Amino acid sequence: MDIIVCVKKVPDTREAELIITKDGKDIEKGELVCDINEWDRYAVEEAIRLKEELGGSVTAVAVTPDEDEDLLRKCLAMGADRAIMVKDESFRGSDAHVIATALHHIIKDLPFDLVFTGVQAEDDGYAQVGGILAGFLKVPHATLVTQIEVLERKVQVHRELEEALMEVVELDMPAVCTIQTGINEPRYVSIMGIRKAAKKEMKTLNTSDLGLTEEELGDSASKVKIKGLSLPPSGKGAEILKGSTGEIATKVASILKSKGVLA
Amino acid sequence: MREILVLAEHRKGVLRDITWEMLSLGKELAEKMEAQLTTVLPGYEVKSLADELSTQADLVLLVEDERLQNFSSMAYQQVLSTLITTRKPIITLIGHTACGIDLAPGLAAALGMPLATDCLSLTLTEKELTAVRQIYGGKVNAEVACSCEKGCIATIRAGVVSPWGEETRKGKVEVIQSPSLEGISRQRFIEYVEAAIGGVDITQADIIVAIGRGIQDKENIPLAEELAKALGGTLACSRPIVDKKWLPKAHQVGTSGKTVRPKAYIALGISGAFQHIVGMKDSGVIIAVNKDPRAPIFEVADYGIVCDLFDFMPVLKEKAKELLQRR
Amino acid sequence: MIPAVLVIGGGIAGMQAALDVGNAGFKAYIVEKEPSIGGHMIQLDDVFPTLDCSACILTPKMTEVGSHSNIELLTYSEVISATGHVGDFKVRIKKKPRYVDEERCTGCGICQQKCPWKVDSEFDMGLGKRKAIYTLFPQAVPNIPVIDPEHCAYFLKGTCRACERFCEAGAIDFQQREREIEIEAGAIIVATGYDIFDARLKPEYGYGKYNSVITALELERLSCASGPTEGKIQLNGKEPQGVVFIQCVGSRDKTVGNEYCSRVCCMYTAKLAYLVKEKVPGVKVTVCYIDIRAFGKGYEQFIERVQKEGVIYRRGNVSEVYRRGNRVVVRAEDTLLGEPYEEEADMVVLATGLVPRGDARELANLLNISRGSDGFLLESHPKLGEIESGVEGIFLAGCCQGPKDITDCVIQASGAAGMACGLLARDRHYSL
Amino acid sequence: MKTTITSITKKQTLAQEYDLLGCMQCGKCTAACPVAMRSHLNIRKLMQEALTHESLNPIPMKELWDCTCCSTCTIYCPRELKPNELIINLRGILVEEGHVPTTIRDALESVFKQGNPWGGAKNKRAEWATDLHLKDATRDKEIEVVYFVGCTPSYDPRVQEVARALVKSFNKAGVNFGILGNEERCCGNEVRRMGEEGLFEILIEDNTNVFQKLDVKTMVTTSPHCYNTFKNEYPETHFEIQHYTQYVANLIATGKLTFCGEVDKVVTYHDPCFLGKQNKVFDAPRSIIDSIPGVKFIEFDRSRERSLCCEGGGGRMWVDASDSGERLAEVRVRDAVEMGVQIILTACPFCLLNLEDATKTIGYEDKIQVMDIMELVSQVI
Repeated sequence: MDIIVCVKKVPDTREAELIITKDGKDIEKGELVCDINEWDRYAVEEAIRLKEELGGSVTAVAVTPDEDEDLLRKCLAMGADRAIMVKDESFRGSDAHVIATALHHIIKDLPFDLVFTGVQAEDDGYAQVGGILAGFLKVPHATLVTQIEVLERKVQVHRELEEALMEVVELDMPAVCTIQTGINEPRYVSIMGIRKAAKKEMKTLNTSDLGLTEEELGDSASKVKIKGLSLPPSGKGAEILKGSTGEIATKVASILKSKGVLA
Repeated sequence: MREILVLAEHRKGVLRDITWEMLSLGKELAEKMEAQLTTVLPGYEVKSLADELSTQADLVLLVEDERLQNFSSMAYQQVLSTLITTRKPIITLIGHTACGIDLAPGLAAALGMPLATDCLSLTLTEKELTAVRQIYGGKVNAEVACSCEKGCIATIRAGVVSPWGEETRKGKVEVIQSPSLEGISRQRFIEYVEAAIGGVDITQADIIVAIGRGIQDKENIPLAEELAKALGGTLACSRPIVDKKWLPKAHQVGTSGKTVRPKAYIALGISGAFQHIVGMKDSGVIIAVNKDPRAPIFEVADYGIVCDLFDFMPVLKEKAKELLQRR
Repeated sequence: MIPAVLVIGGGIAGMQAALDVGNAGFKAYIVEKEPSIGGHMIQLDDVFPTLDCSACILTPKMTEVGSHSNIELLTYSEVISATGHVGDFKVRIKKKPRYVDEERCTGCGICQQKCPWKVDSEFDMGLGKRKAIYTLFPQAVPNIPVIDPEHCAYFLKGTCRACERFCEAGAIDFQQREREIEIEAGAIIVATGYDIFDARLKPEYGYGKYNSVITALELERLSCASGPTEGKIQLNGKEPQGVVFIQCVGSRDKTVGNEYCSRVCCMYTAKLAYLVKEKVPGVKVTVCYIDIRAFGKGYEQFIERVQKEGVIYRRGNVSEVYRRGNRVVVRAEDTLLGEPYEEEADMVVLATGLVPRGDARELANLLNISRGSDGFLLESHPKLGEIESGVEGIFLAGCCQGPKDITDCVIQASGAAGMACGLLARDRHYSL
Repeated sequence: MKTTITSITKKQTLAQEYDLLGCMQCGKCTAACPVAMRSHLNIRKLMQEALTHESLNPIPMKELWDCTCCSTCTIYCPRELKPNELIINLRGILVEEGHVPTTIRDALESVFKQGNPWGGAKNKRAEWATDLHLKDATRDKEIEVVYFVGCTPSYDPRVQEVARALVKSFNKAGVNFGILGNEERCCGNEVRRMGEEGLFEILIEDNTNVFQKLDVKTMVTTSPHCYNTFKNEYPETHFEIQHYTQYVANLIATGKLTFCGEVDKVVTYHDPCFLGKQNKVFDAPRSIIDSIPGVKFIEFDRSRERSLCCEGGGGRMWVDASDSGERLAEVRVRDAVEMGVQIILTACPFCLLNLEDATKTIGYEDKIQVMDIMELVSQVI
C-alpha cells in the first residue's frame, strides 16, 4: 500500500486579529503562527495508520512558495517515509488548478495506490485540489471521506453527506480521497520525533525539475484570481449586548421570555 | 441561445433545497444576461422531479439512466461535460454540497474551465465572473474573479440565497440521452448509512444551548449542560466537539450534523463556520457569546455578547433558575 | 590495672554487665542519668515471645544490682570527662542534686503523697502524672525520690515545702548542689541504650496532632498494669474499636536519615497487637507492615500465634493518617492485593524505631570512640568485634551500638563484662 | 489497528535510570498517591513491572495521564527513589510515539506554536495588562524585579484577576518591576511533566536567552509551577527566583506594604503541591494571611506537608482522569465548608481554578468562595 499525501501549511487565524495587506490581496502573516492544514493532518494520520496496518509506504508532498521544510519534517515525524517539496516563488497566489497541476507532475511518475488530500484548506477553503488532481490522474476519487476500508485492489469509503447521512462508495485503486476531519485522532509529533525524522529522506525540487512551464504556474496561470479582500464588520447583524454580566444575563432572560421559551 | 445551467441536486427521490436556491440565483443571472435558465436533472425514474423543476426553469434537461439512480461524481461528470461541451452555457451552477464538492473540481479539470467554489454571491458580465467567498474560516471576505468567456463553473454555498418558493417559469422538459458513461464502474455507490444517533433528538428542542471550540476542555461541558438544563433546553455542539469525541454525533448542528430550528439558539464559543451556521440560521432567536467580536457567528445572530463564556454561563444559569422558580 | 569497671548506663545491658563484673569479683560502678536504674525495659508491659511480664523479670535483677556488694550505683549522674587508658581510666562524674539526702531517705514515699504539684510523667510517656518530688516508678532502685526543680513550687516561688514538713527522716535538702566525683576504672562498658524515634518527624502520621495516634511505648504504658490506666487499653476513657499498627516508623527510611531496620518493632508490634486483642473484646487489629522480621528463637511461632488470634496483617507501608469525624483514617496500599485502601481507626500505634541517643556524639567524643554513619557507637568489627569499641578497654553493650532486642542486649552485656573481666584478670594474674 | 512500537523501554535502562533495584515494594508511593484510590495507576506496581518485565509498553496505560505530578510518591519514598520521574519517563515514550490524549496534544502544540498551553495567540500574551501600563522588563534596564506572569494568569480571565491584584500590591509597595510582555513564554514545568522533554529543552533555551539579557536581581512568579521549574530545573538562572508569596510576605514584614481595611471573614489556606510539598514554602503564604487585618484563619486538617492535591498538576489541567469518582478539589471544598470557612485561599492558578470549579460542581457557590491570597490582599490595601 503506497500512499501519497498532499499537505499544505496555513496560518493559524483562529485567535488572531487579521489585518489585510496594503495591496488588499492577502492578510498580514508576520505575526501569525503557521502549521499543517487541519484537514491535511487527518489525511497524513490516516495514511500512516493504513501503512502501519497494511505495510507499504507514505510519501508526503507539498507544493509551496515558502520554505516549508518544517511542515514536511512534521509529516515525517508522524510516520511518513519520505517527503517531496516543490518550492517556487511563482506558486504564490496560485489557485487550486495550478497547485493540482504541480502535484500531478510530481505524482504521475510515482507508484501509488492512494492519494490523500485534505477536503479543503483552512485558509482559502476551495475544496478543489483533490478532485482536480483525480481528474488529471484519471483515477476515481471520493471527497469528504470519514472512513476507509482497504479491500482487495479497492477501497470502501464513507463519505459525509448532509443531515448526518453517510454514503458508502467503493473505488478501484489507484484512487484519490479527500479526507474529512474527525476520521481519526491525529497523533502528537514530539520535538524528539522531529529531530529523529531528520534522518528520513526529503527531496526538494524546483518547478523545472518537474518540467513545468511558466504558463502552467503562478498568478498568470491561475484561472481564479483574488481581486480583493475585506474584513466583515464586527457584529454585523447581531445587536451587541453591553453592560455587566448580570445585566446582560437579565436581558438575555427577557429576550428568551419574549420568545415564549422561558417561564 | 445563451444559457445559465444549474445542476439539480436530489437524493432519495427528493430535490434538495440547494437546487431551489441555485435556481433563484440562476434566474437573477439569466435575467441580467438575457439568457435561458436551464437545469440538468440526471437520475433514474425522476420524471416527477423534472416536472417540479419546470416551474422555475426555462428548460429542464432530464437525463435518465439506471446508472444515474444515485449520485456518482464520475457519471455526473460525463453527463455534464457532454452537455456543457455541446451547449456552451455561460456558467454552470452546482451546489457546494457533498455532491458538488465531489463533482465540480473534476468536471472543471476535464473541461479546462475556471471553477469558483463555495461562493456566497455571484456577479456576471460578458467577460468575467466575480464571486464573493469567505476565507480564513469566515474571518475575511474575498472577491475572486475568473473569465467566463469560454464558460465557467461556480459552486454555491447552501443557505445563502433565498429560493423563490413559487412558480416563476413554465419550462419544458426535454429528455436527453445519457452519454456512454464509460469507466464509471471504477466508482460504485453502495448504500446510505445513517450516523448513529444517541438518545437525544436536538431537532425537537425548543431551546438549544450549543457549544463550540470556546468550551476549551471536555471538563467544561458540564457547565454548559447545567445551563441548558436550567433553561429547560438541550445541549448541542459544533463539529470540532464531535471531532474531539467530547459529544456524540447526535449533538452536532450543521451540514454534516443536524439542521435545527429551535425557538431560541444560544451559541457559546462557536465562531460560526458556515457548515455550522447552515444548520441553525433559521432558529427563532439566535444569541451568540464569543470572545472575538469579529467571529462570523455574530453575522447570523440576533444578539451578540462579546465576553468570556465562562463568566457568562453561570450568571445566566442563575438568572434562569430565578425566573423558573418565580414561575 | 585498676580492678574496677565503669558501666555507663543502667538499663538491662548495663545491669547485666555490672552483675557479671560484680559476680566475677571485680568492682563495678553504674553511672545512670535517671534517678533509677531500669532503662527502657522497665517501661514495657510483657515481653516477646514469652509474654513474661517485663517488670516481673527485671525487678529481681534491679534489686540484685542495688544490693550487690561489688556494685556501686551512681544514679542521677552523668559522665562529664574521661582520661587515661586501658587499665587506668579516670572518669569524672557529675552527680545532679536530688534535693533528697540519699543517706537519710528511707524510701517511705510520704513526700510524694504530700507533694501537691502534679506533673506529666515522663516514665508514663506523658499519659500519667507524677509529683514534683517523685521516683520514676514504685520499684525504683534506689528507692530515693528526686525533686524536679522545674516544677517544684519551692524552687519556682520559694513556698510550699510540704515534702520537707512531712519527711520524718529529715532527708529533704533544698540546699543540695551538683557535685563532681572522680572514679578510676581499668575498663569501661558503654551501655547507654537508645532513644525512641521522634514520630513528629513523620508529619504524615499526625502524631502530636491527633490524640488517637500514639507510639508503641505509649501503648506499653497503657497496657501495663502499673501504668496510668492500670492496664486498660483506653484513650480518653474509651476503648478503641479499631486499632491500626504502623510499622517501620522512623526505620528503613532515608527521608529521616535512618536507613537501618530497628530489629525489635516487628516483634513488639506483634506482642502489642496480641495484648490489644486480648484485652479489648471485639476490637479489630490491623498491622501494616513492609516485611516481617522474626528471626529469633520462637519469634516466627509467636507471629503465627498472633495472626491466629485474629490480628490482620496487611502488607504495605502506610502513607498517611488523617481525621474523619471522630476517628482517623489510615491510608495504605495492600501490596499483596495491589489495592490502595483506607481504614478507619480509633487508635493508631506507631511502631517507632530506635535511634542513637541524643548525646551519643558527645559521649563518643568524650570517650574518644567512633560512631557509625547511622549515629550508633561503632564496634571494632561488624562481624568479629561487636563488643569492642576500637579503644582498648572500652566495650559496648546493648542498643548504644545498634538496635537489638532484650535477648541480644543481655548477651552482648555479658560478653562485654566477660571481656572486661578478662582484661582486669590478666593483670591480677601477673600480680599474684 | 496494529501499532508498531519503536521505543519500548528495556528494563535495564529504566532500572538504571530510576534505581529501581533499590525499591523495597513497601507501597507507600501508591498509598500516598492522591489519585490511586480512583485510578488504575499503581506506581508501586509500575516500579516492579519496569524492573522485572523484559520490556514495558506504556501505550495501553491510559492511567499514566492520571498522575498529577504532585510528587508525594517521591517525597514519601523511604528509599529516596523517584517514582514520579518514572511516570514522566513513560509519558515521554507516549509523547515520542505520538500516543497522547488529544487535549494534551493540543496543549503541547499550543506551547510550541503560541508559547502557552491555552491556545491563546502569542502576541496577545500581555493583553491582560494593556490598561495597566507596566514597564517592559526586556527594555527597561532599571527594573529590579521581573514579574513572570505565567501562561494561565496571562490568558485565563479568572486568573488574570490574580495578576492584576499582584500588580496592585507591587504598585502600592513601590516595587520597581516589569513584565516580559509578549516575550514571555511558557516556563515548561507542565510540559516536562507531560513527557515532552524535547519541547522543555527548547523552552529552557529560549527563556534562558531572554533572561540573560536582563540585569535583574529577582524574578517573581505568580504560579508555583513556574517557580518550581525555574528554581529546580533550569540549569542557568543567575538571579533569585521567588514565588510571589515569599516576595509579598517580605514586603509586608518590612512595612512596605500596609493594609488600610479589614476583612471580616473566616478563611483557610490550601497549600499548592508545587509550593508546599515540593518546595517547602509553607510559612510565607500564612504570614501574609495572618497580617491581613480582621481575618480569622483556620487550618485544614490536612495542611502543609499533608496537604491534599487539587489534581491540577502534571498536565491534568488538560486531561481528564481516566475514572470517575469524587475529585479531590471537591473533597477539599466540602471539608472547608464543614469547617465553617467562608473563603478558601490559595496561591496557585491551577488550585484556584480547580477549587472554584469544585464549588460549582457540588453546588456550593453560595456557601464558599475561592480566592488567591493576592485577591484578598488587594481588597484591603
